Amino acid sequence: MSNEIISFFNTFLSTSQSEAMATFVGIFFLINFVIIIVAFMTLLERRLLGRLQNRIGPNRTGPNGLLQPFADVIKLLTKEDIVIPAADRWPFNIAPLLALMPALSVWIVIPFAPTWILADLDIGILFVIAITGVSVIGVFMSGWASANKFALLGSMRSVASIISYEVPMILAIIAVVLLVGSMSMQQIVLFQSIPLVLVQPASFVIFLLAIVAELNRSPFDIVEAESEIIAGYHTEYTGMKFATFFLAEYTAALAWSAVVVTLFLSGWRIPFVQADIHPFIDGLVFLIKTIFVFCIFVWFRGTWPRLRIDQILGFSWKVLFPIATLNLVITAIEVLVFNDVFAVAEGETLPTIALVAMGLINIAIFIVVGIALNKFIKPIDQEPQSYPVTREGMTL
Amino acid sequence: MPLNTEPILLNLGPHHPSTHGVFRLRLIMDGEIIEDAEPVMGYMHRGSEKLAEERTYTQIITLTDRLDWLSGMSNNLAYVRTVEKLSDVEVPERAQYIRVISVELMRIASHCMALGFLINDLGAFATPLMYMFREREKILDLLEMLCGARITFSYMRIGGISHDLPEEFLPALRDFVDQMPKHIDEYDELLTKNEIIQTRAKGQGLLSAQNAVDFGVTGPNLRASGVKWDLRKSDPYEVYDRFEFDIPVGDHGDNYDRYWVRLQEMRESLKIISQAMEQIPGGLTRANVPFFVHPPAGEAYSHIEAPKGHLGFYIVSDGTISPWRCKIRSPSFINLGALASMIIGSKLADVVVTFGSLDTILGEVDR
Amino acid sequence: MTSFYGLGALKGLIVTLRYLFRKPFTVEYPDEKLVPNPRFRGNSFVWYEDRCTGNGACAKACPLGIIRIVTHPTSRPDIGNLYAIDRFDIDTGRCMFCALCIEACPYDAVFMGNDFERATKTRDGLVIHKEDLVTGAKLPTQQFRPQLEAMEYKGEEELDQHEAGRWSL
Amino acid sequence: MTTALQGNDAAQHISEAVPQSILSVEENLIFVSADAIVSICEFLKSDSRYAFDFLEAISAVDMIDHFQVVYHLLSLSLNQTLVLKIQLYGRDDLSLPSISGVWKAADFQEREIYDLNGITFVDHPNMKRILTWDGFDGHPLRKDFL
Repeated sequence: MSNEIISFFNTFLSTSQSEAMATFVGIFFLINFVIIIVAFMTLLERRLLGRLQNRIGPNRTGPNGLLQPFADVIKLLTKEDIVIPAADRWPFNIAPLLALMPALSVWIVIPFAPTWILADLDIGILFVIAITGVSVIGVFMSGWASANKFALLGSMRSVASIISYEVPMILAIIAVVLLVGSMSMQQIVLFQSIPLVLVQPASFVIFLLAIVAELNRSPFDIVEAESEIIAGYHTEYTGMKFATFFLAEYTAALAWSAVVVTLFLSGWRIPFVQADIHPFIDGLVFLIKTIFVFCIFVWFRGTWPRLRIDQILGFSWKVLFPIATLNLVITAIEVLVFNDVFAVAEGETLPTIALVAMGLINIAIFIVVGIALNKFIKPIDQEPQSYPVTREGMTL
Repeated sequence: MPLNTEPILLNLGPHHPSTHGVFRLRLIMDGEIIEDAEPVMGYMHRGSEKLAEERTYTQIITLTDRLDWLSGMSNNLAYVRTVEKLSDVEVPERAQYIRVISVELMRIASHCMALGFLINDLGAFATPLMYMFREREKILDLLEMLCGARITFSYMRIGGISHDLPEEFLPALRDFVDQMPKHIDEYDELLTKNEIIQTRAKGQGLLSAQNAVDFGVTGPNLRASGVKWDLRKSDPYEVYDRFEFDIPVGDHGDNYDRYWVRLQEMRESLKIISQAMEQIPGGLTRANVPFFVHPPAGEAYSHIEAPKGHLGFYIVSDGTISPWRCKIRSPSFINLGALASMIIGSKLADVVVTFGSLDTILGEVDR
Repeated sequence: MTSFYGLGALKGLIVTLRYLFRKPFTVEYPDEKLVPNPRFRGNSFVWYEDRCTGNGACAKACPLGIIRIVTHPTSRPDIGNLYAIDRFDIDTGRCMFCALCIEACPYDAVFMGNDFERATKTRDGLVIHKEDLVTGAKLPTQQFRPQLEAMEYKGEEELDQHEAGRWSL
Repeated sequence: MTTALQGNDAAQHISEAVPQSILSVEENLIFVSADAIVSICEFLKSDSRYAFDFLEAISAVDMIDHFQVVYHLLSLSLNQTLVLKIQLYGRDDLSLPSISGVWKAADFQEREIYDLNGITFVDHPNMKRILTWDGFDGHPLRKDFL
């Protein structure tokens, strides 16, 4: 896509200028596209939660409630922008932008179609990890600057949980990168003749749980646990600043869904169709897959209660981290052995039959690991207590 | 090098999503761990006891509706029983059966709300709450059929009930009693076996049996602590001695037991209702009591097993049409006394769960 | 432990998923209205002027004292001496719809109505005056009126004063 | 069924354990002296014939010339009840010994009585207003409070 735009600008600009213009145009379209999709994602989440809860959900604004996101935006724009006197003004005002920026930046390296990618970086997935790590600064800044104890608690929780969950997440990604042999997002998609979720089931589950925690969504939503710390780090934010946080949250949710699709669900590739048909259809397939992953998050949110902070951190370090490490070791051995067995030359990738075999081995191994782990988990049990109550008329 | 830290003071409430009303907890916290807690209440003090002193005995029934707004029928019953005890009124049998049915329906509705909000405090985004609201809605429809109102019933009268069952009530109740166990099974599937709820709620908010009795905790909270005490069995009022039902008792007195006991009590209440439907006799529903009751001078204390615990009324009469003193022993208020001892040492996230599992209604605490 | 750890949480997911394919329990209020039960204590009152003797039993029974009755003695050729009612105001802004006034009325003159859509912009607009009661729709509910239950009147059509009370006038 | 204990029998036992504490006895209730209330409660809680492990309610009643403080005791283990009454004459500076050391349930209820009826409980760990705010003028459940 970018080549066409560059050649369009080349007709009246120099090469370097037209490349810059093309980047600008690309970013402009991308941001607007993402934000509009995100706006409708909020509506989708509310409708879906409504149906999960046996109610209807917002449907009064426009046909089927389709104008609800715009109504929300207008409401939030017209609200008073309050900065409490005790707040630290500069960090307070910058924090929403710092939270939004990384979530939007991720989209630069997401491949929507074979040619539709803004920057096909060689280190695509590393870029994603690096840039999303920045978002925690925005959250922490807002919590500190709000001069509110609930906000402070929320942001402290956020830092703890995000740092903990980056470790298993990165280990899960490394297993994929090891298999693919490239960090480029486009290469990862091109590698997936069968979706990697079948080859790397453990990585997929760990990655999914880790990003749920990273996104502070249920069951790991301790950061903005409304029944404990009201709204967490954005308790003191109103109007458009709150909306920016809200937008950042959902943009990040959608961005991570897109990363899941890219890494594990074969990206823009249509299942069982090897050739790419048209960039538009590929993009649509990618979007549908992304929304599907997003719906899984909504489903989790609609079903599960929240864990406590120590349980969440314990889950990361005691369960996900060992399994991710084990998975990484197994994958490394598998890659070595299979490269030997199938005599893969330098620069080539494993054949599909090798991936299928690898997937079967992995699934078998992790079923065994799961059963073994289940043996170690002991139910929480205490000594039953009793009180000496003896009375007439009561059958004991 | 030791870190220089200091405890923070956190005011949980009065306006907080999980205080179920307006209630404040002053917490001294070391990070996320509670070091000291003090409940502060009274934000909803309406002076029901003072108001009762200038209303007639019948008019006070409308005040009792508003004590614990999730179980108006039970409050009505506790009050009219006290006045009946004071003025020695014999209640017709049919009225007693209808009272039992409506109070047990109310217990199911109240426990539905208690569990729904407990799970909401645990962090489920309102899904179990919505399901339980649906069941409560059906109960409220039934009670509306009975007395025309959904929250503030004012259905009981001194000497009976305000009017007899409508014709369509018993078939509708039968439908409900048949359907409800399926819904409870669904809660079981969705919640009871859920590992997240088990890890969150087990072993938290411990209340030992000794402490529970000492603090005067009653109702499901007492039974969850392992004390098999239920006024419906140990001091049967109305016609409770004619029904077969069990009293579910927890083992440990943690949040999970308080959840579990309530869920089981809903099943037991359904048992009582279906037995009462079979046994209900014909006849009058109201004794011959004047609208302006004049109990003789004296005093009476009587309590019933309300959904939250012992709801007692202590009425001192001076022989006029309004009581000299009407003291309400509200279960939520006294159950709250145990809260501070239950939450010290736990984490902030468990404070709201423990508070939710006590099932406190602030209208009853502040009166 | 017999079951696999985590299975309970996954079963919960299936419970909620089932609801995705069920009809919502809620109804959309202004488009679809639920019919209140015949005994429903609505937000309005029905009053039969000729049945009322102005004895003020309802005003005495009211816990909040929001019923205001002003009468003067007069006579009518067909009945004889009686009290004519000058004012009969019910301040529904303070009313809590306990129906004790209905219960207290010995002549079945006042009934609960089944209307529940009486929102106004001022508190004064919530006061029901005698004129509103006289001209208002006579749609009583069965609240504390066993005779209406006996005739299976469900509040669908207007009821005149001869049918409404226990003793025909 | 819960049995309401006869005042006479209980009064005799109490006066054996705590001399000069009983003022008078009615059918089911015992008037006791204010000074002895803590030792009476301790006796009733620990004695195996009574075992009143549960404090049902404490109420205060303004009788114009005096205040009555009524203790409703309940025994979960023996399923019986007893009512103790204390009469406090006068209207100003009323005080009673606190029984919150015997039953913790008394803590909140005594605070409520202090708040609404204006009876101070001596040796209470946290004697301050509970339902009205600090600095509230008067005690709402007194008959002279308007």
